[in-house]
Amino acid sequence: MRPCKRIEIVVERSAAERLEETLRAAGAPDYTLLQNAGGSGDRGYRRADDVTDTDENCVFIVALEDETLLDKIVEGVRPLLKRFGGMCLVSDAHWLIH
Amino acid sequence: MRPCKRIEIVVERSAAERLEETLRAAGAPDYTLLQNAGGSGDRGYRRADDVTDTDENCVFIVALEDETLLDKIVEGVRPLLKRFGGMCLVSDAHWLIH
Amino acid sequence: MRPCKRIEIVVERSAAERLEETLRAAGAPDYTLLQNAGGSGDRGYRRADDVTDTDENCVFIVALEDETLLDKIVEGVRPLLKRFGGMCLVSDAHWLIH
Amino acid sequence: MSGAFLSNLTSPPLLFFFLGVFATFARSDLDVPNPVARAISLYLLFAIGFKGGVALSASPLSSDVLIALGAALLLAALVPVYVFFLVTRFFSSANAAALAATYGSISAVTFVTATNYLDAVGISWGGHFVAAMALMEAPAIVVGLFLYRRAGGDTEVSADREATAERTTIQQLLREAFLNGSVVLILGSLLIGWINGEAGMEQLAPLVKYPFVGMLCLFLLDMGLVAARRIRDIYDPRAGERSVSAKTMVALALAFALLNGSVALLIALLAGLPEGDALLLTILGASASYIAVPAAMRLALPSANPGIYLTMALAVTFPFNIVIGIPLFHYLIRALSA
Amino acid sequence: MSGAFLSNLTSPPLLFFFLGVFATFARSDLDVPNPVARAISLYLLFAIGFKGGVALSASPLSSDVLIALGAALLLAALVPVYVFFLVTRFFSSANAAALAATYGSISAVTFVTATNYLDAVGISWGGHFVAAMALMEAPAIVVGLFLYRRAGGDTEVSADREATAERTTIQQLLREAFLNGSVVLILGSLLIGWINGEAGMEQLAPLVKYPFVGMLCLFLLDMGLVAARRIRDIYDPRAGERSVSAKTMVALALAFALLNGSVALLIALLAGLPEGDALLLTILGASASYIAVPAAMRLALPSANPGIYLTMALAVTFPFNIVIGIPLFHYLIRALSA
Amino acid sequence: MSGAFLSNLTSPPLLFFFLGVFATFARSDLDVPNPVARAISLYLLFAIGFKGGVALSASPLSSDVLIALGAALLLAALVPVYVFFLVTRFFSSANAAALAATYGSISAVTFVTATNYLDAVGISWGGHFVAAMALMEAPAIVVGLFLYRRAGGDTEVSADREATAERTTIQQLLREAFLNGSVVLILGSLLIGWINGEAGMEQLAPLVKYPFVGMLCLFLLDMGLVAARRIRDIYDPRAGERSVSAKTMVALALAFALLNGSVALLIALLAGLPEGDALLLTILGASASYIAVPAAMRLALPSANPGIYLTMALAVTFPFNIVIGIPLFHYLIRALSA
Ligand SMILES: Nc1ncnc2c1ncn2[C@@H]1O[C@H](COP(=O)(O)O)[C@@H](O)[C@H]1O
Ligand SMILES: Nc1ncnc2c1ncn2[C@@H]1O[C@H](COP(=O)(O)O)[C@@H](O)[C@H]1O
Ligand SMILES: Nc1ncnc2c1ncn2[C@@H]1O[C@H](COP(=O)(O)O)[C@@H](O)[C@H]1O
Ligand code: NA
Ligand code: NA
Ligand code: NA
Repeated sequence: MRPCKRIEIVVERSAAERLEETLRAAGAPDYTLLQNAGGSGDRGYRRADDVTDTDENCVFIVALEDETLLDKIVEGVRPLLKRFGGMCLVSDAHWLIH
Repeated sequence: MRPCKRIEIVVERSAAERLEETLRAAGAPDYTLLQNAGGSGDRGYRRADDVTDTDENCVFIVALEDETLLDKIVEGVRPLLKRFGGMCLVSDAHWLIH
Repeated sequence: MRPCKRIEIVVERSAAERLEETLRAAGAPDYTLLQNAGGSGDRGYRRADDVTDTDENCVFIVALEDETLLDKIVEGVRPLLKRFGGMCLVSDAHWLIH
Repeated sequence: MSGAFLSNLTSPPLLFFFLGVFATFARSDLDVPNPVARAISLYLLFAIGFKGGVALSASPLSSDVLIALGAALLLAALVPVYVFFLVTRFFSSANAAALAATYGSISAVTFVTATNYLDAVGISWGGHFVAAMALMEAPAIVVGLFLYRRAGGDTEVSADREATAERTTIQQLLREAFLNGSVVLILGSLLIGWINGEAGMEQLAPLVKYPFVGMLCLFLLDMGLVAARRIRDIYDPRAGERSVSAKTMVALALAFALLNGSVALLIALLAGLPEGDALLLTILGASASYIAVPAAMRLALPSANPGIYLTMALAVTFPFNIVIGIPLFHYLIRALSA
Repeated sequence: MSGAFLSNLTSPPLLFFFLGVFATFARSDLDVPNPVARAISLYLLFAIGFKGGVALSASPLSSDVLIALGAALLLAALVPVYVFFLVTRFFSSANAAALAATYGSISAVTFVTATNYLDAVGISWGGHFVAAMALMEAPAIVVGLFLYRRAGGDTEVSADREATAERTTIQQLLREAFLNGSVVLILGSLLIGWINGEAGMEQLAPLVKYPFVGMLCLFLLDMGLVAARRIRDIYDPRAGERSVSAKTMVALALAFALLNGSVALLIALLAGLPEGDALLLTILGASASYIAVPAAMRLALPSANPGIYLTMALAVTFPFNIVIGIPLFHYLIRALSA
Repeated sequence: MSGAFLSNLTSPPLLFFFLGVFATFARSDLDVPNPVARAISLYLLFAIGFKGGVALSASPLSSDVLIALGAALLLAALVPVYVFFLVTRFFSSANAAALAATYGSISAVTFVTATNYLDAVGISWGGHFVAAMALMEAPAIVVGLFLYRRAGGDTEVSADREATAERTTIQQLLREAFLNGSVVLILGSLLIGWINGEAGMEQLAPLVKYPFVGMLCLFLLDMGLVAARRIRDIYDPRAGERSVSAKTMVALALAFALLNGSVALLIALLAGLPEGDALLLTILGASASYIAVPAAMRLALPSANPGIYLTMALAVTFPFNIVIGIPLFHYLIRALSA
């Protein structure tokens, strides 16, 4: 198992495609995506059970082995979060290499 | 990026609203909520694909910058877990400030 | 709160049942399961919004107190990931005992 | 008897239920997505409610209605009491209370299947029984919890109190029970159907009336899948630590269907209900709740084990009622009222 | 007036809307799963589009059609302009622009409810108004953003530019607006209905025509749940930091429904539209978008607060229009055209 | 020819398919929620199965039925063999086997669209072809894997063995294939329709018969969205590392539709099937599986690349068949049987 960074990004649905491109551009194209998340933050309450589909978050999970990419990702993600809100957490993990 | 605690709480759907209040009361109103989770634990198997909707878990993710709140949250969450079962994990992470 | 390992495994839907058995066999029957995840990896793009339901990932979250089980789990999971692809991350966490 | 019995067995809804059971035991991956299953059950409540309301609007509110509702409430209050005392020897008082509530309450789909059976054999039934059904969902929950507290469950409850800042008081629970989603939808649709009457039915029939049997087929297909899964789970190593044996659970689930059905049948005859209504009251008595009550129990009695009460209601009592119970009780009613 | 008003109030769709509102305020757990709600709204757009297309195929494309479309576009361009200037005093220019777009655009379900009202009272309406509705969804978005930039929102936008590599240019936005999912589905279904005409309707009527009212009931049930939740949220401590008071929001939302409706009514009369069409244009003016526009605003004006524009459109303007607006404007049209 | 061809092109189902394709390429956000898409496909299988069963109950089981089923099985066993050998030069043996299984199996929606085409042009077809379709879903999977192992895929498989404790033995696979959810639902509904006959149809027609075309429209709308997305993915940089060029994939997918269709047509003529049945067998041959087979391949041949076999079946062969294949083969059948 190799040490890696676990990046967890929460953005609203409408920014998901954009985040995906940002990740690819930063050289980290791989991710796992959980859709239909709700939540609560500075921009208030998100229910994710509305007819109006604007109230939904997505959670991206990225495992990053090459930690040198981290800064690039962070710099790409920051403006997105500034603009759309959301959250980005980075933590240490170990990756089971198969 | 500032150090923070990442709290991950799994409770069953029927306790979600209550947990939300607990978090707010503890001064940590922000969270991300993943619904429609299944699982398996002391209380057995949860399928989350039933007509009877009682078999479903929720996953709350809370990023907590002010670590002094942690104890308060934990004390609020513990009775809920005692009562409804579930799980609460706390780990270290770094929060991308935007 | 006791120290524990947080194991996060992403596999495609069709391997979920198998992974579940692997976990039980390894003596870690408890998990939380998030279905209907999408993602992108070596095997390309997974949309999880298709009529064909083969394009879907699952995320297993396992909190493991008895770290001696870790190797057993890892050895059980590795062939699955080899075969079906996916990802397994292990990180340190603290478990709120209730 | 055997005639009605067979034609029930081979009716499309029943056959689709069997198809679901077969698919599960054959380990087929046939599956109805969860939101779809919920949508169909919303549809069934919406449709049966509206149909009942329209039927009610046709006949002036007579004393029959009050008698029927009275009989229903009596039944809902009576059943949980004896169920509780009958099972306390087998189960913890929490599980006993949960079972009392489960069997005191009703299964809307069993009721719907019974109305469909009556329509098929051409026997009329009173729209007010839809109201009776809705009224029977909640009371047993309250009775069950009352018995539980009397039996010394208080400590746990006061513990709750602290833990959850008084959130589960009896009043609160009553509200939760009577405002349960399905109760609100049924009674609401009933009221709306009653207000709009035949004119309303003309507008909604293409949705609430004509496709009804077909939707019931789809829902019973899913119920077959779900019930069979739970049956399988009982005999699953994973369920090894279960406190009671599978045999006990199955036996009790069948016994309660028969016992409660018989009690209801007696009440129906004493109340002098006509054939169709008598069958509906009987099947309401025999049926057990696997949606409203478990949801409430999770909140009020989390120490009770859904693997017991939910499984008994869903995997044993429900199939028994729709397959054997309905024609059997119909036969008895005919025999006794003859 | 009060006759039509009452019969509208007690029509099944409205009553189901009230049922949803009641369920929320009574804190019932009644809920329509999200994918199901979206499916029903897809159905309504598909059905109304196809119906409109078939109606259109019956009558040859005359100048009336062009007049109607012209009036609709005029309305969609006019409303956001004055809305923007009326609200800049209360709101940041971002919020003002979002409100302008919201009220300049339309609510398909309000339109559908109005057509259902007309069918119920037996007044004919032109299928081309379905096209008019679809055409009105997008323009206000562009107008709103234009006003926003004129008002000096540029910095934020150029910031966008860097942040997102030119992704939200005006052209891009136009595309996003006109290719919005519901617009595409409505216009597509309209075209297909128009191509297939009555023959096509014969094939699809059992899905797009007969169950229509029933589906509308189910959707309005959900809209009642959703609208009431948002109303509750306004008065929720959690929403404490909101920049404007609940009172202001409610007052403005009602004022705009009445003002925009009146402007539309005027245009309808000047254009000499027949009774049914006049009501449709009026209600399109009075209605506000809570699906297409919020989705676009999230992308183009994330600094605008959905808690304001989405809540006003969904929780106040929408209920007002379907409950009071439709019969009220119908009454006015009759009075004025008499 | 061109007449039938055009009227097929402009039929509502096809036009909604094009609408879906257009929406995707225009980058509209039009989307059908996943559980809803699955619900509609469950509906189509349920409806076609029941319809076929009822049709079957009308005509006594004759030798025609056996001939048809025999021809279908022959086809399902023959196609994968030559497909495998034709493609091994382009692909790894794993991918070759997956393609063999994919094209040997069938697409239920293509079949349904063909029945709808026949109903539209007023040509009768045999209900037993629904059974034939169901029977053709699974065999190709087994043939494909057999060929794969013969071609020396064993090592990988024995690797499986260890990795998964013998879980994917041939027997196991057969079971998985024949008990695949859609097979069970189709055959189950067929059986139930056959048991209940016309009487059953009277009850279920408002769900399984009348709204059928409309539901097919909605499903093809979604298929259009999905197929176009995959087409786009082929030409997507992300897919850069793909082992075969997009051109090769498209060419092969078209070639197989034509070749397999022609083989099936030949068999149909030799078996002397009537016009409608001949078209159904032909289209079953020409169609490829994008649900059952990919699901099985993921388990049995995870080293095969769905980006190849799934994309070819879903994004190229399926659209070709419903748009051009059906009327084209119909034309050929007429020409040849004349
Ligand atoms: N402290 C937090 N912990 C977990 N999730 C958060 C937190 N803050 C924000 N989020 C998520 O990010 C979304 C947008 O946040 P915001 O832009 O602050 O409204 C929220 O709806 C939450 O899902
Ligand atoms: N060790 C664990 N790892 C991950 N999830 C768990 C664990 N234990 C419990 N859970 C989750 O918490 C839910 C309730 O747990 P329990 O109360 O133990 O039945 C389970 O259904 C799981 O989703
Ligand atoms: N680096 C990564 N970070 C997050 N998720 C990943 C990563 N690599 C793979 N995955 C997940 O695992 C699934 C299968 O991976 P693969 O076998 O590499 O295609 C992908 O669809 C993703 O959901
Ligand atoms: Na009962
Ligand atoms: Na408007
Ligand atoms: Na084929």
